Amino acid sequence: MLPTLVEQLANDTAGLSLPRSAPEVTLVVTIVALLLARVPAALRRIDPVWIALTGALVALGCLLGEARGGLAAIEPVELFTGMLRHDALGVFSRGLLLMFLVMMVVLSKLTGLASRDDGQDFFVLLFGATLGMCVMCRANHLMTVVLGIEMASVPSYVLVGIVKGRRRSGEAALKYSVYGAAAAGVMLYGVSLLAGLLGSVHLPTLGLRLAELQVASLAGDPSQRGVIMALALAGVLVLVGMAFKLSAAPFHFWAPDVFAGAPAEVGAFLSVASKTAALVLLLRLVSLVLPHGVSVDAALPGEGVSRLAAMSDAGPAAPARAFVVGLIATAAAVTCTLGNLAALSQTNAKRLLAYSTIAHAGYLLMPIAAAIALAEHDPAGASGAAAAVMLYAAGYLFLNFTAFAAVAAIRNTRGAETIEDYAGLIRTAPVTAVAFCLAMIGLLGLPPLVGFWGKLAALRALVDAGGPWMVMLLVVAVLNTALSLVYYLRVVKTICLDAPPEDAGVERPERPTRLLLAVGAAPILLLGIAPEWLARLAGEACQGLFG
Amino acid sequence: MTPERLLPTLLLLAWLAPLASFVVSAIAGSLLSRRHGGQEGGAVDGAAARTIGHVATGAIGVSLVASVLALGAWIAAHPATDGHAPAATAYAGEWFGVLDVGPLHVGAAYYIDALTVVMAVVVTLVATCVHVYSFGYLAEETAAEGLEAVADDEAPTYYGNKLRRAGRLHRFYQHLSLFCFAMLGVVLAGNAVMTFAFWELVGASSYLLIGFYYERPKAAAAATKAMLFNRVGDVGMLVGLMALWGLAGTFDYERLFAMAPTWMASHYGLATLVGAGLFCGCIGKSAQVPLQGWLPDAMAGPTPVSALVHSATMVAAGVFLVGRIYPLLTVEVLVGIASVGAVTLLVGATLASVSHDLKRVLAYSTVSQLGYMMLSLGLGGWTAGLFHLVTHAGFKALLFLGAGSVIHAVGTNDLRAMGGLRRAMPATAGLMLVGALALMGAGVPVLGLGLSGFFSKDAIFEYAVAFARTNPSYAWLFWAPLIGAVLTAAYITRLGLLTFVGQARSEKAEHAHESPESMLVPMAVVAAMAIGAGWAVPGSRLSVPSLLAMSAPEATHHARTGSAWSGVTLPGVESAHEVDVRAAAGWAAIGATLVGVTSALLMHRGGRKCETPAGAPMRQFDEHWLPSVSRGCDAVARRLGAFVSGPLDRGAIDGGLAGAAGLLKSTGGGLRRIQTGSLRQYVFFLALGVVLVSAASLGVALRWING
Amino acid sequence: MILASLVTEPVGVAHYLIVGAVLFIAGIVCMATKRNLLGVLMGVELVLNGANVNFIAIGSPYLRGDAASVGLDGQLMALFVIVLAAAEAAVALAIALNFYNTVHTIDVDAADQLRG
Amino acid sequence: MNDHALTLLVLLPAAAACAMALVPKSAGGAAKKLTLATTALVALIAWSLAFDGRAGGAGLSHIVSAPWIPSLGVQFFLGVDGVSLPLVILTASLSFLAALASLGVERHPRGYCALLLLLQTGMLGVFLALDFVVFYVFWELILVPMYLLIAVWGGDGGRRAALKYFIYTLAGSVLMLGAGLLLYGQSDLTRLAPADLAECGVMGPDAAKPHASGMVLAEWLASDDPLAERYVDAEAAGAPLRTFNLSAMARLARSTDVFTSKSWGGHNLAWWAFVLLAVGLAIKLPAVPLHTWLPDAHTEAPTPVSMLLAGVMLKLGGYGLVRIAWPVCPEAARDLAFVVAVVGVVGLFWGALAAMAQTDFKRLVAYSSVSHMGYVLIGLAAGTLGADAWALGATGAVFQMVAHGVTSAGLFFAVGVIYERVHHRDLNQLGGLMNRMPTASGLALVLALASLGLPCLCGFVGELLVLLPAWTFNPYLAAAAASVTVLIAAYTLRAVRLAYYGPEYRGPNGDRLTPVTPRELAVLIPLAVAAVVLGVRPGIVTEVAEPALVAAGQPFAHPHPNLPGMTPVADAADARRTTR
Repeated sequence: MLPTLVEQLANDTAGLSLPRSAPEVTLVVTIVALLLARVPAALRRIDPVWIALTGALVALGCLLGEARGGLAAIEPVELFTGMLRHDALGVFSRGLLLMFLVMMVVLSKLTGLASRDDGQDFFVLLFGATLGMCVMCRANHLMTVVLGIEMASVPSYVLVGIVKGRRRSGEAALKYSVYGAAAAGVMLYGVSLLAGLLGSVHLPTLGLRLAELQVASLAGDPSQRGVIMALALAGVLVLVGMAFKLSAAPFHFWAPDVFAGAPAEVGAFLSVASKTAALVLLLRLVSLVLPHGVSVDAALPGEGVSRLAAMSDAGPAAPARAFVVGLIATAAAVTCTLGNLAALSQTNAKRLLAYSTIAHAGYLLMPIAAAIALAEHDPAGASGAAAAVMLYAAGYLFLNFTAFAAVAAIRNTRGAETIEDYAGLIRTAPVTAVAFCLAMIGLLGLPPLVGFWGKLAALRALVDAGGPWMVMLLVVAVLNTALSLVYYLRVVKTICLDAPPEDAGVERPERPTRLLLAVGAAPILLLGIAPEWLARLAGEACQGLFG
Repeated sequence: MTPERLLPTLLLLAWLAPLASFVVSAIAGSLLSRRHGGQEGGAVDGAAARTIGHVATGAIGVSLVASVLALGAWIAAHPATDGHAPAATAYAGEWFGVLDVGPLHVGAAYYIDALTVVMAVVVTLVATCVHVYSFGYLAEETAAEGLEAVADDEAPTYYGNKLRRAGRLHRFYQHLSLFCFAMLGVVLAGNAVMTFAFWELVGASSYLLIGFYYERPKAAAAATKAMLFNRVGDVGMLVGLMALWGLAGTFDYERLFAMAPTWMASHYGLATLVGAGLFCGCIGKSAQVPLQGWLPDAMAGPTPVSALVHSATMVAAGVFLVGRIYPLLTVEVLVGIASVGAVTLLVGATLASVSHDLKRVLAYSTVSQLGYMMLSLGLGGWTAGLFHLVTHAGFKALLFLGAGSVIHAVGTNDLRAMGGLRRAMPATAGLMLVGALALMGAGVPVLGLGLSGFFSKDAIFEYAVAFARTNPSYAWLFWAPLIGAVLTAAYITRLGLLTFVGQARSEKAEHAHESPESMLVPMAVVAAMAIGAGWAVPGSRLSVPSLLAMSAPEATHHARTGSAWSGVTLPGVESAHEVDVRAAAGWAAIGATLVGVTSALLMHRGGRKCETPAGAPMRQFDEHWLPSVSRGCDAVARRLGAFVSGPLDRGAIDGGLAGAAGLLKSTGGGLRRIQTGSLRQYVFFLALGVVLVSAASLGVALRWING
Repeated sequence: MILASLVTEPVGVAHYLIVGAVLFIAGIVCMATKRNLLGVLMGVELVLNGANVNFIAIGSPYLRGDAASVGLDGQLMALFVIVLAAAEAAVALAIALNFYNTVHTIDVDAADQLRG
Repeated sequence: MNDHALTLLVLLPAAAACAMALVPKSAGGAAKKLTLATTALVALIAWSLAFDGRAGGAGLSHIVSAPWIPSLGVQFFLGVDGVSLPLVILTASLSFLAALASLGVERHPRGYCALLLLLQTGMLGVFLALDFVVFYVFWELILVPMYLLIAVWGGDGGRRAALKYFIYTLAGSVLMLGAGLLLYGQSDLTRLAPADLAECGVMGPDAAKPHASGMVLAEWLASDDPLAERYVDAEAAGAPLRTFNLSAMARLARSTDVFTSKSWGGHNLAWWAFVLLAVGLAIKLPAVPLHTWLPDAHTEAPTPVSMLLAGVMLKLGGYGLVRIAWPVCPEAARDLAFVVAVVGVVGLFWGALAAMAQTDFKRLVAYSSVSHMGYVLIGLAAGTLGADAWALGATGAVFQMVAHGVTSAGLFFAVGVIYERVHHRDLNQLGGLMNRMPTASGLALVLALASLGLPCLCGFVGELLVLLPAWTFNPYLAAAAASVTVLIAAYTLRAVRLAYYGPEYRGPNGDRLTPVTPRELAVLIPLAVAAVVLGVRPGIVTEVAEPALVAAGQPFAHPHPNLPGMTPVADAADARRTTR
């Protein structure tokens, strides 16, 4: 029986799973190559950035190969006997991650973070974290969920402290590692409870078990009551892990200190890559674990179920769904408001961007809450809400990358990171200043830039979902946009209007850095004017997510 | 050409000629103004300015001819009967549409009846005389060239030197043409909106004319004051218009007069409001009691302006409008008009008899005479009131032109610096005497001989007597004009004495010289009008009153009683023309005049004593108390504005929002303090967060299970 | 009342879960209270081991019968968690060492420069 | 097919703004000339719209309908009708005059011109957009350029004023976004009749032409339009098909109860959307409690920017009310009409009184703008009474916006002429300018009298049209509104007396009172002529705007149930019918 099992596993791995994981394999190969490159003396002269760059580009190429026939044509299939799930969303999110990896490699080389001698360590960690995030994007099994998160987090702890000798980076790494370990521990415990209660570790089956469980509990027998209580606790604990990765409200304490301590490039990586991966993972958990379709009584008769009653109809997971929506909606509102309020009085640029990241985590959670609310009886709407998340995340990638890259560039030229030090930047370093201003105004969400379309899609999802939670979120989002204007505009004002310090000669970053900043900033404007292809791509990615 | 087509075309020509001259002079003025030494002083050389003047005079001449032809055509179409002919037909129509929105249709329309034609002739005649007269009066405007042409001693300069400025005769004629166009617009207007439009345009052009010497602060202030007083009146008129629209849904006079009896019956209150509102406009424009403060100050403008605008035409527009909208006015409104008129004529007359400024006396005399016209219209004497308007235009213009030539000669307005000018200026003195006599209403009652003032004042007194007879409780409306007549005679005699009789009281007065030919001829023409306006054309019964009677509204033909509230009955035409009433009115009028003259002679003892008894307190009331009221209103508005823009805008609104922003910033700061940086606290918060969230979830699960 | 029955009944899943819970809570409290950096890391280990106990308990066929049990997956998860804990401990200790080299103390409260 | 006049109109300035980057840094003059050429071309296109017969009137014309972001349901849908045509022409002309007026700008001319062109794109876009998101995008496009123009090129307090402007306007637009999304959330294209669908441009440009070739719904559904596919499966699934299309929303509000069926917190959704829209747009109008940004923005803004800010940008708020708030939430407009009217009257008094107390000439004209915009609110509020009241009130409001655009731009330029020479605007130190600069002062006097509301000039017509229905709406408010004209006259004439009359100029640097340059005349004369022409021949605007407004105002056609007001006397009423 064993040989057939081994032979079956070999076919599955070789024939089905590996071809669809080409990018991950490439990343592994690159990591190994990077590690081995230092051993023979002859190879020591090669700058590790070229190895890293080729590895990243090849990985991106493999991925684009996967998405040859367009995202809609990808059939969802479970890889590695149910460990990973290969579908359009997986391809799209990994595409974003790998593209971001390429940009990170180039950025860290140009800003000198990854110099010739210790660049190797930096890239290994970078690729390791990205590998972990790719796994998170396609997790379909509780074990891959946990593994993915850990593989993404642990290298990040070290990345935060990559700059040797500075007490602040050491302290940041320490805080991040301890807080991350604690959060991972809590999540792990939650996962164990969840698996125990529902008797499975495979996400789809978890969903079915949960649906059956709901049916029995509706009969109201007391024995199941304890199970329901434990289930609620387990669900919450799992969501704690997610909240940590997303830096959502109660679990955001690590973010400001880590971003302030870590170098700006790592800040970019944390705020964009790990957030995108966490969002995709949350979407997967939500779409698989909280099933739909299997409803006890047939769809409610009557033309167009009134939206306001969506929350209370008797779908199988309705009570769980209602609870999760409420939880995520509150977390979103608190995160968003807290992030914006705290950012008002910031002076350090990185810390300001940290709170801005927390605020945008709040905005990103809102359409997820809408998606869950919609999943019950409007799967297409729910997919639309998920598409909104992905569109917002894609736009956010360019915005934050440009912002952090600019902070890094200015750190290298003016050696300072407080906002006052950016005075009159537009006269001494015009390209950097314009890129930074575009990022700031894009993060604020003004229309001609990509930030607006993400926010519009998110608010549209809220309005589609309807219901008291959603209208509350709409009001919170609208007010927070107005609130966030103050600190984004203060940065733009300092850069454009204040007079540059006397001694500041023309300290422009060198040409390649300026080119990178331009490449980072251009999509903000171009996607702002013609966001259609990105929006369609995001739509196709989330097409079948909610069935 | 039938009258229906001839009259409108003629009057259209008369109306547009001044507009053409205004446009030409406006463009020519700016093009011809050359730069002198890099400074753009707007100096037009004398010859060009005079040509512009001639163009303007020509234009108004064309209007005069056209108006006279129109009058002739009207008379041909309506042979004069015995004065009580049924109301002649009025030609109404529209030249071109202007505004057409929803139910509202406003166009440049005309409503031509006898009143319109007579007014057109009067306006254009007086305007022509003033145009000619101004050449002489404003001669020094074109005396020299360049920016230093004219010296203006009344404009205070920083270093006290005499202000020198470029001559601007062309601008004077430009504004004068605009005024004539606007005035004819009011006279010809066929719907209420057009009346209102040209009503304000007349106000604006009087603003420009009063402010001709804008370097003088007094003139600038007077111009602004005049416009604001008119605007206050126009607000009432606007409310009247809005109520009219709410009530009738149309502004066309012809249709309004047809519908008036119906909605007067059904909506009496609203109809009264309409009438009262429109009369407010007349109060503002014709300087009736509450709003008369602006007219004396308007004397700051050049004297020809005072002669034309502030005596004969513009101020008479109020009376004309009351005459035009007479059918719309309820009895209560008419009584109101009469009482306002009565009070005004008393106030005007008393203030006129104390002032030391020559033009100010004439200004208050105008206020008083306008009071008479309003009183007459209010009492139902439609023809009498408007007849007095015509005659007043004549002799008041004459008096003003005379005053102009006196000031031109003596150089000051102050009566105390004049005296004994009859020797130096015999012609002016003679003409002024004619004007004074006409104003007094001198004439023999029984024989029907007398100057124009006598006939029109006599007609007014007939209605006063008839009204007093039918409404004994309103008898004061008879005594007021009587006392007014005494005062009128008194102040005009005082004026004559102080100016022309007695010894010259200043050296300038000694060697004053007679005005040039160009000023005396127009005065003569106007004097002829002042004398002959009252008489009928020999051989036929055609006279101004008979002409006006043709289009007197039927409401005036027979007695009319108002609502129970006032219980007033207005006398009809026949009751005013009974023999005994006419006799009583005649003797009363001439008696009052004689008493007035003798008292003035006694008081001023042949021109030696300028001061009138109890004059100082009255002057104090006039020159200080009344202006302080309007200055007070302005100050209150400015202080209220300062309160609004200061404490309210900056304090309340901005302060409030800044407070809110500060609150947000402080909460933000608070959140920063939570971020203490200690690792153990973070993990503690993590644990706390886990506990809180799970407790919440258990609670929800429990409630759901039991729920 | 639940505890009483626990003592008397034969050892079942609940008992293991309780042990797991105790370990978990002990770990969290240890992390929150310990001022010594290594103490904090030990707390992390406790939390992870708590989860391990759970995984083993839910995976054994004897405790809960074949249908409900997670089967071998439980033990698989436990194995991976052990590996994972080891990796995390290594990295955390390396970071702690690095922190010690710059600050010469492993008192957690020394790491409070980043705040606000 | 799409008639691309409008796309050209909107995108030409933006293209020129981008081209500004190519202009070398030293060639400031070239930048200004390029701006002048572009604005001239745009003005030409705008005026050509007026002269070809199709534009104006009830139906939409020159439709541009292209799927911009179908996956978000956003359609790049531009069109012009009677309401927007006068405002588009006003914007294009004023932008050209502003470009002419900014030939004197010295600091960073390239940046200045680029921002000015972006401003024009934003303004034109707002007036032409018929899709809510496109409307919102162009609305927000104005924010940053305006902020930088006031902050960088403005006076010394420019930064604070610009920030205040940015916060006020963004808060307003954010409320508007909320309202738009609430309406979007309830809209449902499937419930519109095919004829309505064609008319509101959902089926593409050809169908929307007034006498379209009878394009049948089926024919559109068969076409490859992505919206058509989503229409088919929405209808099949019975689910609502959401839309941002403004004219579709207006028709939905008129024919179905989509917006009013759901109620929330005691009022139906249309009511909430109306409140949000009204507050958001009232900030821009500006209505009184939310107006304090205007005086500061104006005192700091450079002259050409002030001209555009007062001449056009205040009209965005008013246009938004007429295009979105009133047609889409008619019942709410009717319920809140009294509140709107009261705000209007309070605004009238507030602005006028504040202007009475100002010593800074420009701040005085700014407060006068606050006052004049009160008439727009009164007109719209009174318009909800009935068909006749709407025709008068709405046309009056639109005309007042155009007229105020002309007079306020002119007055601001006149103040700019003085400021450029003597570099101060304190009325107490001005005086005697009539002698030193007679032509400029004369034109300024004409514009001042026009803004005063003198008949035969453009200010009066708007007032008259607004006040007539206001009387039947509420006599006391109407009387109050009429009485403000005295205050308006008072402060305007006071300013004229202090600035232009008086013996001589005694203020600082009096020697620099050079004669008016031809360039300045080229700005003042057209505005003065426009003031006179609009006053004498108001039909130019009313004949174009009225049919479109009557079409948009159909929900107000039936008489007002609970506001009897002063219905005219029966026989007079039918007499009135005969007068037309």
